[in-house]
Amino acid sequence: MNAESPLAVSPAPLELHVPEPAARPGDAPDFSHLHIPPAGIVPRPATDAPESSMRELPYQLIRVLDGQGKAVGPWNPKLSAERLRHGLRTMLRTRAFDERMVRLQRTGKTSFYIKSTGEEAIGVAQAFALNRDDMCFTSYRQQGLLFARDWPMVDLICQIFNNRKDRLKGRQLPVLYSAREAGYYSLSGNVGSRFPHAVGWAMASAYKRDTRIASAWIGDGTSAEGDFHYALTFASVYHAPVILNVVNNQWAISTPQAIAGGNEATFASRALGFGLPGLRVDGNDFLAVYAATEWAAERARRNLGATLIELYTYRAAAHSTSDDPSKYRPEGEANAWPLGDPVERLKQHLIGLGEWSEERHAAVIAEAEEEVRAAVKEAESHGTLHSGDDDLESLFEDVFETMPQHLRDQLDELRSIG
Amino acid sequence: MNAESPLAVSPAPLELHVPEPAARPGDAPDFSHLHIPPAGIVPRPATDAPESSMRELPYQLIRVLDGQGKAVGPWNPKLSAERLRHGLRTMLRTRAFDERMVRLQRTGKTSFYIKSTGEEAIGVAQAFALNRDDMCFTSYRQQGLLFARDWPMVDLICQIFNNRKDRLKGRQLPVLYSAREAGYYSLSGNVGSRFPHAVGWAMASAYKRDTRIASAWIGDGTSAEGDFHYALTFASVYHAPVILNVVNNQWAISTPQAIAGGNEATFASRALGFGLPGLRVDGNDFLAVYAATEWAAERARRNLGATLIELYTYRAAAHSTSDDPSKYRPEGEANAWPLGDPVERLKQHLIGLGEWSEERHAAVIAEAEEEVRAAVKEAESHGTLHSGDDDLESLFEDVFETMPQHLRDQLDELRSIG
Amino acid sequence: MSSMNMVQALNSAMDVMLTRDPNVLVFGEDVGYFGGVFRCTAGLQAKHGRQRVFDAPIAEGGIVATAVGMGAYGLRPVVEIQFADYILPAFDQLVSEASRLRYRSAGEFWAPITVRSPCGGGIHGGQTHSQSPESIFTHISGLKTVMPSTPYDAKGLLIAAIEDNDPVIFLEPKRLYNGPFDGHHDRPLQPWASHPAGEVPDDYYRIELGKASIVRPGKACTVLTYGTMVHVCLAAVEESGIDAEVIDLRSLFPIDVETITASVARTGRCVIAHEASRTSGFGAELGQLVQEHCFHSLEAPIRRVTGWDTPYPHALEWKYFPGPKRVVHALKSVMEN
Amino acid sequence: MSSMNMVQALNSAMDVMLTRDPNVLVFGEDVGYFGGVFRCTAGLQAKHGRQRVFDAPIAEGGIVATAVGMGAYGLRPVVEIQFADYILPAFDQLVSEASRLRYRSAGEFWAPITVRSPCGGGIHGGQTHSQSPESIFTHISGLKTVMPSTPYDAKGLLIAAIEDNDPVIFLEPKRLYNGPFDGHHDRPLQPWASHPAGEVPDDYYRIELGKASIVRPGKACTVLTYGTMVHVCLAAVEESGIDAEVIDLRSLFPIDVETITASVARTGRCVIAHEASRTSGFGAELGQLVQEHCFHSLEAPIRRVTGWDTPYPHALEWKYFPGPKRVVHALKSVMEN
Ligand SMILES: Cc1ncc(C[n+]2csc(CCOP(=O)(O)OP(=O)(O)O)c2C)c(N)n1
Ligand SMILES: Cc1ncc(C[n+]2csc(CCOP(=O)(O)OP(=O)(O)O)c2C)c(N)n1
Ligand SMILES: [Mg+2]
Ligand SMILES: [Mg+2]
Repeated sequence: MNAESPLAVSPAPLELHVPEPAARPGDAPDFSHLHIPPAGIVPRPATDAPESSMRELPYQLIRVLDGQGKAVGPWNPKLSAERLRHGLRTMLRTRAFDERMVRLQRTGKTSFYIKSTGEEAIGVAQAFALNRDDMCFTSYRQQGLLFARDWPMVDLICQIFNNRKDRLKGRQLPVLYSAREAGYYSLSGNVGSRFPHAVGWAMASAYKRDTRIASAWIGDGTSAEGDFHYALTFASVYHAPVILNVVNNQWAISTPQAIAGGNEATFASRALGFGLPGLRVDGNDFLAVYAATEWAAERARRNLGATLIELYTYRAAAHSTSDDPSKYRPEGEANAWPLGDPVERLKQHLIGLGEWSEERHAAVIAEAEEEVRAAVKEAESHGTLHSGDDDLESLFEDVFETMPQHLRDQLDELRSIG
Repeated sequence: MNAESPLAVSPAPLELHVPEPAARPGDAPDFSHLHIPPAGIVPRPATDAPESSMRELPYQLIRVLDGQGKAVGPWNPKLSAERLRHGLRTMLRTRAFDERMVRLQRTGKTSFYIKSTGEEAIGVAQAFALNRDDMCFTSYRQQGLLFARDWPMVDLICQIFNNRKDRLKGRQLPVLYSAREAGYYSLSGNVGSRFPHAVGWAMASAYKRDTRIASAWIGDGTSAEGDFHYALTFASVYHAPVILNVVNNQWAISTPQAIAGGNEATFASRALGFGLPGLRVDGNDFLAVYAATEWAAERARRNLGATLIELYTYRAAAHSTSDDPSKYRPEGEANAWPLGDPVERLKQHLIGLGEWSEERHAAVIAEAEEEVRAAVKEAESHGTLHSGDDDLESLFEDVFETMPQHLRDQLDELRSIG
Repeated sequence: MSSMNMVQALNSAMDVMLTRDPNVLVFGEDVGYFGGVFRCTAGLQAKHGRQRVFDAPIAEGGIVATAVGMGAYGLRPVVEIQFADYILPAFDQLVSEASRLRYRSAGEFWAPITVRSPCGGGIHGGQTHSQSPESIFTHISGLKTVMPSTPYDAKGLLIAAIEDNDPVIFLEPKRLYNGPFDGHHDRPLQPWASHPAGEVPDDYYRIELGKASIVRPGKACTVLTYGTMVHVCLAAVEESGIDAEVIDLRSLFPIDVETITASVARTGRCVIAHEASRTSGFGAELGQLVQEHCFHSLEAPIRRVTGWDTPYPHALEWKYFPGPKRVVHALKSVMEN
Repeated sequence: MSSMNMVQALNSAMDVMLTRDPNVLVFGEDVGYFGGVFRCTAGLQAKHGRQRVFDAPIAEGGIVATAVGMGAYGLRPVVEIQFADYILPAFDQLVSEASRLRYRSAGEFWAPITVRSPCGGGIHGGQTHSQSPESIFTHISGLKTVMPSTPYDAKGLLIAAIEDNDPVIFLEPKRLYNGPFDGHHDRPLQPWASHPAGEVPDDYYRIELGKASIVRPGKACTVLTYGTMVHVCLAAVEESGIDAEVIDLRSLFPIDVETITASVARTGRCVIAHEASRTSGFGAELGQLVQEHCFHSLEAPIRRVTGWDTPYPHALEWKYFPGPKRVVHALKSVMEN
């Protein structure tokens, strides 16, 4: 057909490209390919700036805290010292909770847990930038949000223990919380499938002329699901008041972000094809995360539509307690992460401001550990995993609003046969 | 939570945005909002240029034929007059075929047909820019490709008639062709679901160190399906040698392209989030379509990966013979389309070159009509719809490679009971 | 009361609910300005406004997903999937989300959504405009599945589905949109106007989900069926001269076990008819259910009359469709034993 | 011959096929460098190279879709879906594409793909790591569905599935990966090393799809089962003291009707056991099939022992799981009649 086309003449054979991360076990951690720009250099457009004026943002990296822990540049949200201390305290509480839960899992008190280590700024700072009644459609790694919203630790531990006081009646794997009162939407084991629910919820809020907005989180790996595409499409078409966050923590279990396309483009740039602003943010910088979220929330609340935020971070812990990252990534990769640790960075900032000290820090950690310990104790008083007390009826409730006859029959079967 | 955030103070209520097209029945057609840049102004990068240097392309419109029908600018593929005439003839054959099939449908000789009127440059010019053994994963509106590859009209009509010579054994709705020898992949009624097959096929070609590439087509409306996202993701990650085309013909049945996000961004810009080049092309400009496809094919064949092409055009006919567009769009919209008609524009170009005339044009139309007439006649000699000859066995064949026992039993049941 | 075909009855149900409940909204592909490819939503956007009845992107998974999110907010979305064949891209959202939300959140969130979709063949639609996927939904705990066979039932059941606080798959046998098709495709179309169930109240009424309807009482055997096949079976019963009881299930889940078992206990014989493919079709569940409950009353094997275990072919549509001949044959065969 | 658990047997099947056939390739989430979350592909990338065994994006629909495209090209992709619960986003690709491609193109294109996925509960995985979706696949014309219950069968069936020119859903009961679990979760784990079917040839062999295996001959009644429940039923039969014949179907589709009906014709009684939910589970089809073929031999109603019609709960996993007690009860009840 294309006799005139130059390449019709014996081209070289094709070859299948399969990307790999820069380092694997046995190698030294290698982040030399990452380009980390200095803090403070990315301009902050007005929230009603036209999308066409913001197309560079997805390729930049919004950073506020510089190497010395100073807050610089137009994205500095200028939070009060009181708010900053509250943020730091909340991250520390989150971290203390995570640490303790993993230890409980090791002792068999629960079957499963997922830590957010290294990503605490995300759940916490984003919760700070939202209103408490904005609905959050999280993945399993934004537990900081619940602590920021002062949700009782005991309640979470009861879910993790699947005990008598578990509001989810033992039905869910640990950490797949639901807390409507905290604006925390029901989680499921399937990744990604709640991401477009946030858009529907936000559309409903707009439909009802409400003022509440929605926010949703998805992992770098999970962005490959169709649900991600649905969410962006519907958010774009109907100008849904929603914040769509991609938490790029470099890994999806053992799979590097390259397998989700991360070597080819930033995840923030997925926004461009939908005419949405795409912000790429240093996810370990509490101030930057807060500022970007506040900006996106303002857009949403002013009925200017959705924003996609890529939170650039690193999953410092194992994927879950079922995972062993030494099998697939080099030792010490978390420590080599060029954007540091969110807790350390905010601490440094506050100390630089003269608003914090090593002593206060140590005291808050001790306090947080004590808080968790007390919560565990209280939760344990309501039972731990497999501690009996089987409420057989609850197995059949809530499948439907009212229990249909065939489920009553099956409950009878279970009761009489076992 | 955000006591410091300005918008916590009584924001105005949200409102749900539902986009509408500029004109509806009763209105005058209105394309005044479209920005149509002049031909020849878009630069043509080298096929191995870095993606980061090509990020303006999705927002431009590659056009070669100017208002006077002259070929201008760096995208001019400089085709020989012979090739251009062949292209024009093939578009005219496609159009003659479409016209005749719709008339046959009206007389009840077939139940269904789909025209490509106004979009003929796409199937035809793109086939010209590909090798004959490149595999094409089309939608139902690129029949021009089959004529460009000299696939026998009789064969297509036998499928449309579901007659004795229908190679698809009457199993498929008319126009859902399959023609492996023509590099034309099996169609299905589901929209979009073959789009990622093209990527898998291209990955296989690369895996086998073959030199063949794949090309896939999807409609503006269908780009909202998850399959579109899968295709872009896998093509991006594995550098698949594939061309991914979005045919933006402004409508999806009665639904304007705005409902697929077309008012928010160009479909070509979907490429950006995957680090792929995105070309936006005047789909009614044979030369521009050829040039863009040739460029993308060269990239794919040089193992440089995939390209997304948005073909900007207008669906001049009804969606299908089951559709009545006067119910949802203004009369005369096709004629008002600012990019004209692909046949007229190539004709004007050839006449300008002194390589064509009104007389030759009329003669080729007459020839094409005669060719179709003869093909219909021959196809009719093999039967038309509902002309009996039921091959009951064929109903049960090809469900599996070999017919399992339960299907033999069901065949017996059908034979004995009816 | 008005004479309505099934399309008009469905339209009326949505109209009534849009009027009564500001939390009801309707969206789907082509349902807005145009009113749907089968015209079921014609006029609703003009009457209720663009925010309440609108077009959706061609993304069935996205349609169901956003509906679930709206449901969680407190709305009652009614979505249309253009053909039941195209529900499948939304299958994960229906199974993993809509049907599981209430259980996993212990009642904190739920998805009171209605998913309407035309199903079944007999309109020369070929493989992908003819399928009847109901059986796979009945396997999913947390979903309800409904299929009406008349305009009267369609409106009453759709209103009940919209008001239901659980997700409902509402399948509309498209071959019945315009008339009560009895399977004789070579005879002239019967309009609904000449059928008593084509008389439909203009206002609100509901038919409880989970109640079957005995559309023809009889003593000799029981025919369990739904959708288009209700009319095919009625015709076949007349042709066979066998005094069969024909039960229109209307709701596959919840299923009206009492009506079914009471009938088979009386007749001792049972034929099950559906248009969907046989293997693991809903007839399998019905057969096993009847067998479990009525084993000692059964005088003959339960017979299934179904579509074949093949895709729905285009040209040989009527060889695939389980028409009256096959039903008559099954009736005779259960009577012989 | 080596002693292998089921994971090793599956690994060996893929290793053998990667070695024999350059058109075989393996991909899926985490299957490359890491070797899969259940380690089924451990070592295969290191041995066969990154182009032949690699990680895929988290997009089950995309995994199956690209596999279909590769199949159309002429490859034999073997893909892993990390948990059977996550097959659903790929359901449309399996139903509308993989299973229909050959038929609609009249044999021009086909999809010789194998979709492996761990299914079933008993590992404390909660609602979305425990489901058994087999029944919905058996309703789809054009798909084959297989579920092994031993390492020996797993390897032979997987090789047959990979060589098959039709799409095969290959479900692996994950609770059996490490040992033949009999349902007594409070007793110590049995390793495969102590089970005869844990002895597995190192080289190529195949077990034809569509052949059931009588794992315990008996005269009093027939037990139809597959996957984990094979071992549960065997244990229950011993406990009950009833001389039941236990049939491991191995392949749900194609189904070995002869072996099933010959057995029930002999025993006159039948229990069906599966872990999936009851309503419209594969037990429905099995029950109706037996009833159609063996009506006159049946001396008691066919009983189903299944998971409940609820999601798979986390804490009450063992109240959901259809353990030996329930099987014994069903055996006794069919013997009473
Ligand atoms: C639909 C679905 N597919 C696959 C899985 C298995 N799975 C659980 S978590 C996970 C990785 C997710 O990675 P990412 O999205 O990057 O989030 P992260 O864990 O890094 O926060 C996978 C594959 C799942 N739970 N659901
Ligand atoms: C999965 C699926 N959903 C819906 C449909 C119904 N349908 C057929 S064509 C069409 C419109 C497609 O529009 P577009 O993608 O713009 O292509 P065009 O017809 O304009 O070429 C729709 C909604 C379908 N065939 N398949
Ligand atoms: Mg990740
Ligand atoms: Mg279109």
